[in-house]
Amino acid sequence: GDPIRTIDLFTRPQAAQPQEFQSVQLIAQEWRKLGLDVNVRVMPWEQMADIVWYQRDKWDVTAWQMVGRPERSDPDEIVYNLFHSSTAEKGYNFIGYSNPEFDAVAEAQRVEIDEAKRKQLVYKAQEILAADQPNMMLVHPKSTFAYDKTVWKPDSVVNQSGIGIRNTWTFMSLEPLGDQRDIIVNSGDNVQAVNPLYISGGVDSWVTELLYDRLARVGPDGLPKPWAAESYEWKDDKTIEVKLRAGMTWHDGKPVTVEDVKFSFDAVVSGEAPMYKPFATNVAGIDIVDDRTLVFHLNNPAASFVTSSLAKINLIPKHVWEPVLEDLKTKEENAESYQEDTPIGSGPFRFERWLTNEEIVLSANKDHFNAPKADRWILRIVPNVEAALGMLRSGEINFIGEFSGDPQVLIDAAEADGDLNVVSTVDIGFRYLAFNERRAPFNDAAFRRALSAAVDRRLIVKAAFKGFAEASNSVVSPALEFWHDAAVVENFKAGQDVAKKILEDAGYTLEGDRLHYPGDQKEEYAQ
Amino acid sequence: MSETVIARPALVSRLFGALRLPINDPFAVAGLVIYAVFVLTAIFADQIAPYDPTEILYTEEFDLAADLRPGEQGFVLGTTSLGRDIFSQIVHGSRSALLIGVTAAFMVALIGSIVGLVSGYFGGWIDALLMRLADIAFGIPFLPFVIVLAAFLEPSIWNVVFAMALVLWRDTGRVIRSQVLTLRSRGYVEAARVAGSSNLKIITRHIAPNILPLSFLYGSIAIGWAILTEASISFLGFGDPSQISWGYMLQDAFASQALAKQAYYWFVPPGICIILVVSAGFFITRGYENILFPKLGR
Amino acid sequence: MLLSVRDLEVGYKVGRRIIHAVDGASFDVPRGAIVGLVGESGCGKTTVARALTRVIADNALITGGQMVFDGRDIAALPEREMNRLRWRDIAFIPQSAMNSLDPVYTVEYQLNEVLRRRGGLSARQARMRSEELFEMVGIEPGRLRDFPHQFSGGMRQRVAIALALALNPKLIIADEPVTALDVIVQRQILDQLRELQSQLGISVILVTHDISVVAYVCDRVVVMYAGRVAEAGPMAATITRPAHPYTIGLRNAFPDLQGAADGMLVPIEGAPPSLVEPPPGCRFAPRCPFALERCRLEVPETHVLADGHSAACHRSGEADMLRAEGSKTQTWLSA
Amino acid sequence: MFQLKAAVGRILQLGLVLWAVVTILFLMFRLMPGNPMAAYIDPTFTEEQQLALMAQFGLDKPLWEQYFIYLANLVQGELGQSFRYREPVAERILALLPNTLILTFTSLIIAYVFGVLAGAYLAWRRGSAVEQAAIPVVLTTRAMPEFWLGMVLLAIFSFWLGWFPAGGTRSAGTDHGNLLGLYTSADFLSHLALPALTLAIYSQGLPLLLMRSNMLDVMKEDFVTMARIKGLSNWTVVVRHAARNALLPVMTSFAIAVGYQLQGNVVVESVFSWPGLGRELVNAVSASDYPLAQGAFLMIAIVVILMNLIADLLYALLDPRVTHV
Amino acid sequence: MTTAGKHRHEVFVSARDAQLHFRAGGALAAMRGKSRLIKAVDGVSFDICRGESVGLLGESGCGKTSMGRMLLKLEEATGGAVTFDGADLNTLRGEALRAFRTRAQLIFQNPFDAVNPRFTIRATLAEPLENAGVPPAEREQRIIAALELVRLPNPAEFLDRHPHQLSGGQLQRVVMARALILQPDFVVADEPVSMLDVSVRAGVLNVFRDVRDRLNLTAIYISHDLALVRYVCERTIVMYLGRIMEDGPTEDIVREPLHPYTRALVAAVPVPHPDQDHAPLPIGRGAPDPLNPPSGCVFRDRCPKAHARCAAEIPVPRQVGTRRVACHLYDEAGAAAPGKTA
Ligand SMILES: Nc1ncnc2c1ncn2[C@@H]1O[C@H](COP(=O)(O)OP(=O)(O)OP(=O)(O)O)[C@@H](O)[C@H]1O
Ligand SMILES: Nc1ncnc2c1ncn2[C@@H]1O[C@H](COP(=O)(O)OP(=O)(O)OP(=O)(O)O)[C@@H](O)[C@H]1O
Ligand SMILES: NC(=[NH2+])NCCC[C@H](N)C(=O)O
Ligand SMILES: [Mg+2]
Ligand SMILES: [Mg+2]
Repeated sequence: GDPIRTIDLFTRPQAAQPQEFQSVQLIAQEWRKLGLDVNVRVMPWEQMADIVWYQRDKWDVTAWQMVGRPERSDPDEIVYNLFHSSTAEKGYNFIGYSNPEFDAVAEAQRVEIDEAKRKQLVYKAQEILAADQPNMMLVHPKSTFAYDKTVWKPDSVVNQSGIGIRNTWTFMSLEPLGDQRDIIVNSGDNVQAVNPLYISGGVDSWVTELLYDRLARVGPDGLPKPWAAESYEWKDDKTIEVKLRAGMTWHDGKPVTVEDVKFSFDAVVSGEAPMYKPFATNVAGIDIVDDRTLVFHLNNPAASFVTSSLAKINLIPKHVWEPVLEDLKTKEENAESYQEDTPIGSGPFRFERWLTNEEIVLSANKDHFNAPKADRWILRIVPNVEAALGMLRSGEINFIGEFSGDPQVLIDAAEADGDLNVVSTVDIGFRYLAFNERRAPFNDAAFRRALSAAVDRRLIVKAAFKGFAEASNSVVSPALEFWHDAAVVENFKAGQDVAKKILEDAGYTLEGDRLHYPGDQKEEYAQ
Repeated sequence: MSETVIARPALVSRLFGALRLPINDPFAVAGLVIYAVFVLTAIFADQIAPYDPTEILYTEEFDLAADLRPGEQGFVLGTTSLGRDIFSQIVHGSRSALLIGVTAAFMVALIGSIVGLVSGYFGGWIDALLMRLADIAFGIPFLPFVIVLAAFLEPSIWNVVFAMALVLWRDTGRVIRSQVLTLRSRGYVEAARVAGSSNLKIITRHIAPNILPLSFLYGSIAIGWAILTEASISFLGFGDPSQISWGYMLQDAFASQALAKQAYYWFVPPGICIILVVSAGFFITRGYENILFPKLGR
Repeated sequence: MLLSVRDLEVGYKVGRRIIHAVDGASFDVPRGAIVGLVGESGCGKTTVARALTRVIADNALITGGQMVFDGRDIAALPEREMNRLRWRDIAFIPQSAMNSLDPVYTVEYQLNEVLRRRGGLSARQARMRSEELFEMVGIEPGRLRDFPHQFSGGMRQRVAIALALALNPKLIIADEPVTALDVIVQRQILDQLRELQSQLGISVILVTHDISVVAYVCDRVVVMYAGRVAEAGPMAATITRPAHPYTIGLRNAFPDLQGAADGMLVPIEGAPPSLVEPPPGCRFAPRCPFALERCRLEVPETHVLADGHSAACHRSGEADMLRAEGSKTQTWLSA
Repeated sequence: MFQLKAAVGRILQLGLVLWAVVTILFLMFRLMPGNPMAAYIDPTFTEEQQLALMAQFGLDKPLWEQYFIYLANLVQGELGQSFRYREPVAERILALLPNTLILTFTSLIIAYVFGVLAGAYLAWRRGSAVEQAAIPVVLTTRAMPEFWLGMVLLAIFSFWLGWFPAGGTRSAGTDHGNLLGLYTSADFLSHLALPALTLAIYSQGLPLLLMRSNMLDVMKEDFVTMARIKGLSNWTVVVRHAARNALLPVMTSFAIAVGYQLQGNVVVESVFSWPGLGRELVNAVSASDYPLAQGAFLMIAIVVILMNLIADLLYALLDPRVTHV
Repeated sequence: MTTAGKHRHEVFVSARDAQLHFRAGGALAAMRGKSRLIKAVDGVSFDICRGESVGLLGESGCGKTSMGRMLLKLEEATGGAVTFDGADLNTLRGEALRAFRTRAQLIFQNPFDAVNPRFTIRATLAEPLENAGVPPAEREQRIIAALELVRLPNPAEFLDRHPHQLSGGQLQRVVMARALILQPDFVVADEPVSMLDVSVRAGVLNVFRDVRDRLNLTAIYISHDLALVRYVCERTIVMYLGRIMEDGPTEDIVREPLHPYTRALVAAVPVPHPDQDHAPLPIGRGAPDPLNPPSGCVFRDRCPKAHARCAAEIPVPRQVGTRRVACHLYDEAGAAAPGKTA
């Protein structure tokens, strides 16, 4: 057939994503050995997203990332949204993967409330994906954080499975050892908004999780547990009863009521909070039973409901938001553009002050049922990693909330310093290369398998992630021990010869140095 | 042709004469020498550099050859965190520097000179138009402009050149225009008009040679600007990683925390190269400092 | 004598060469007289004038001679002493008043500066004196607050004169004070200068290249050529009965509005000699129609012709013949 | 009267330049291929949601209409809504501008005070060994990439010596009441020190070299010679006459330098985590937040243009020879 | 109209109410109506006959240079008409303009400025020849001829020299040679000797007179030095603030100036004689301000004889004897004939 065109491979800039960038360089180097012409194109995420999401037939391969959010502790979101054919046209399945067999498994696991059975379905899904290689899974990175152990009692640090030590649990439980009672955390990114109805930047969620309570929270073990709800109970596979914790108050002193809870879920689907809407669309209705009890009726059975809805929707005070939402209904803007001067939640921390692009100060809510031991939680915006490390050592910050640099540097620094503790945790999230299945040759599973096999993941782990990652062949992280199918990773064979063999078997030919399509297949996408 | 009986001095020395290069000044000579060294390095980069600057290298044990100190495993200046040879990058960086520097200088000098010549010589509405354009160009903050361009276009070292060509002719243009204004009323220019010379002839024969040193001067300042700008753009992450430049190297070093790793061998050499090349330009122009700092300091 | 200059030598260092701009010049300035210093461009007039203030170019050096001013040799005076002398005793009027006035200060400020810092006057006294000075030079005192650029060329020159007069100096050195001006303004300034000088009894050295100007205002004249004094004497005598061929030639080359309408102007062919390596003998010899072999070899001495009139020419004894021959056009064309 | 009219004319001209810059900016951002909001629309959004979002930012209208709306809003001081922060651009910019200005002015004032003094000194000591050594050093400071210098200073003075904090405008969680309280606090000043020093080191070269060469020129002027002939003291001659005149262009270059510095800040703000306009611009550009990027760019352009005007006015003010603007 | 020409009375160059106004302040100021008008030449009329040489006299800034440049079409007249050999300069374009450029030439004031320092003398002189399409082979010979014409000794020696290697007098002759090399009919000399040393001036002036006679040039000689004008020109036009004050035979003007301004001008010229008139000038102090000229007669604010009428009415030039005078003193023709007002 024709020679295969030059493959465009997208990555974000090195400055923003050094590991991704390095991985792509390595991969490109390996692929070239197969006889492919690879062109690495570097662009900021926003530009990349524009093409990948909205010009779905215009790209070949892109490096991509799924970040580890607590609600992703349930495999449903990843398994279904990313690969179900129904989301191929508009939704998250931007790679255009379509496999009826997989669709069936993905649909089945959603509604299966029996955990053991569901586990089998999730395993099956992982196996299908491993065989099809719609994505080239690279690694589950390890999130590496550090804190000053002379300031915070090491025992009081909570390492949340798949998330790491920078989590709400830690911030609530950190126990000061001396006079410094403020948790000072860094972030490289600016805070975009502090808004319970808007899913904005990643950093923003650190703040909202502390300010707002949810009915449930994903616990340190990765499983949801009751939070603002004293308890919840499945009445049947479409009904769940929730009992609100007694004595909770909003930061302005007013009591938290079941009305507020119902309002919070209604607000999300009101059309004023498009980002949150998907997390509550399955709710058909909420009945208030008494002043502590509510019943949620679902449209469809949903195994992940507690994790992705109860543990996701922020509880907001009706007396604050009702007039706001009323007002917004008449306007072009929605609630996502609305920024309260002083956000009012019921969470373990209260909002104090926000200095644009510099810091956010929260103070401990001593009235909370799980009141923090620290006095304040201060987020500092430090775009320069080097400076963040310097600040940690000088005490300007005492908790590394984000470290985009080389983790080894952090470990070395901790060693040199003696006052620092560094903790690495395998992430729920993962890095991968997405193949555009809409376009030849990526519509050929064999070709994808070959490309995937061409790169030994250990190389990526070692060279790009400096060892701070776990090689992966599954979208379900080993951090989610219960769901993770270790076999698909173990059975994955990689190496140039493996790749070449697959290609050969599939009929691809090497003419000169250049890989050609099998048979008389024509190149359709050459520019 | 009886006019050409006497031998003319060689073209090169005539050009140097025309540019009034201050070759007596020791600094200027130092500057020229630095330029010469870098130009040679750039030309013979492939021969000098032991590796491809973007190639990911492995050690003898087939580990990634990352973060090696100078001398280790035979890497003269060590390797980067991504396993590239620093020395080869430095050598190849001179190419980008030269390419960016020289083209930017050329564009700035060329466009600025043409604008200045046309505006100053013809005056009237042409002048008014061009000077209004210059005002607008003066209103455009340069670095932000480059950043925006770099974000819009594919990352490439040419963005800097392009932006400089779009914006930075203004300085050269204005200064040359005012120079042309005084030249235009010089007796010999007037004399050429009385003698029936065409505008083109007057501009090329009588005026342009006089502003050549100024163009050259602004050109050499532009070299510095271009290299520094490219470095800043790279630092901010809008650079082109496939084209190794010193600015990119610095960015790479800082992003990879060379500072914390105390990898001085990594971030010092490109810094020094930039400083050397940029100051070489300044050293040369120092000879012209009166032209360099006319009454308004831009 | 207020000032006696003897064998003054001033050189400029340019690279490794020395320009002997003034090379043994001698002349006198009597008290209360206006002495014209004339000569071709580059003959060293300004150099002499500046040497008298001892504020000379960075690369200049006074290498010899005396300048006895009021009994003291300026050339040998320590800098502190000299500085005390400046402006109080010796004032200066430069050629271009525009450039000599500081553009960022009002003229009042500049007068004050001299009056108070150098003259020790109080603010009140200084103001009164400023007004007085402005009236003296014929400018409305109301304009004291103006900046230099707000004055016309002639007025600026008057301001410069007022500045020079501020401390009642004994000697004013005026370096081509009217060259840049129009005939009418020039005449007015010269009238003014003459009037003030005679009123105040000041001595003036007036540097110019225009014999007419000298003839109009000067009492004495010193003619310089290539760094040396060619001829010096009372104005009338020197102009009507020049004894040095250069002066004679200069006279011929000058148009005369009162002269015959068809009178021919006669140039002195050639150009002044290089001051780096001046010719060994008389410096005018290469252009002199009367030059003898001796003139090219021997430096002529200064011969006194009459009371206060002297010329540095080997043939000054034959002055009458020189004048007669020199007035003929033919003499100069054949040179 | 004449002055006033001329000033009005100058301002009109300024408006024209500003309009041109605004237009260039608008076109630059709008003529980009692709949906400007792509990065902000989640693929899970329904069609209506996406359209609603576009409508919210006025992106559903034809380009020319957007342009006129943009202009009309600008005239009212409306810079639009940031895509990323979903808040009025003007608000964000106003929150950051003071930080940027204070950094700019502090560093430039340091640079100019030092540069002018050192420049005058070097002119006075012309040809001496000090001068011979100083000039290349000064030229070298201008050749250093600012971020490089900043990182090196950061490493030395903050990481190694621990004399200064590594970033931000104040210690975590401190509250100084109002802006004045903040800007006069020792805490703020210690945070300001390193970034200001970095910029100052880079900027001092211009006033220094400018002052020096002006001094050398002015020293050759007749009025300086005259001041000597007047027997004025050396101090009076050098300071009152030479330096005073040499200072004029340096002063006006200050205004222009403010404009230039403002753009150079971008890099230093990133190094020292300084919450300023430059960093915001870079963020906005890389996040395709066009309204914000446009606003920040425009704000910098306005300051640049304004500073050019001030330079002109300053010159007219300081130099009595210039009678009209 | 009489002109005291000894040559054919054929009008060669003429100005009719010619004006040259400059806007000070640039294009933008003009757009705002803010510019101020400098009337460098403001309504002058005269005729110059073929072969005549006319001196243009007046103090600095009165518009002499502007007038000369206008006559050479280096500036376009902003009003009135200037004709050259019957052709209106304002409408001269293309080929006719080129022809004009070979026929009318300018001799510059400052020889050091008038030749390109980068050019050799040969290149300087070759430029007009090139433009006129003279074949290269002929050029050398014509260059030599031109230099001989201006009496530069050993012309061949100078050809490869650069201007700085020549003395001022030599250079001024080169400038003159360049003006004459195309054998023009009309030459404007703008203060050609004012930058030269006294001792060499005379030589250049003599060459000028000589060449003018030999080539039968029509010449305009601009100067503020009456003595020089007298040496070169038989007729003199006296200007003040862009207007003609007096116009007539030079000798008559020197002997008996009529206009009060001319009178002051003549009286102000110093002469190289010890005994000369030291009487104060019959003229007020102050300088003419081209931006704010007085109403009526532009000279009235300095004129000792100014009366009410001078402020009200612009005097028109009238024939008074051999001359034309623009002064209200001579309003009734002949009332103040020469001699009566002296
Ligand atoms: N600073 C200087 N360095 C070198 N040479 C100088 C300097 N100043 C003057 N000269 C030279 O010294 C000589 C005398 O110059 P000076 O200025 O005294 O002449 P002048 O008689 O005043 O001439 P002019 O009439 O042109 O003013 C000239 O040859 C001049 O070129
Ligand atoms: N290009 C110009 N733009 C504006 N004003 C001008 C221009 N050229 C001349 N002027 C003005 O016109 C007036 C006449 O100038 P012009 O040069 O003709 O005078 P001039 O008699 O030749 O003077 P000078 O004797 O000083 O050479 C002056 O006020 C001058 O400032
Ligand atoms: N840097 C980013 N903005 N990354 C976004 C990752 C987007 C992806 N949809 C996720 O939620 O995981
Ligand atoms: Mg002199
Ligand atoms: Mg003139």
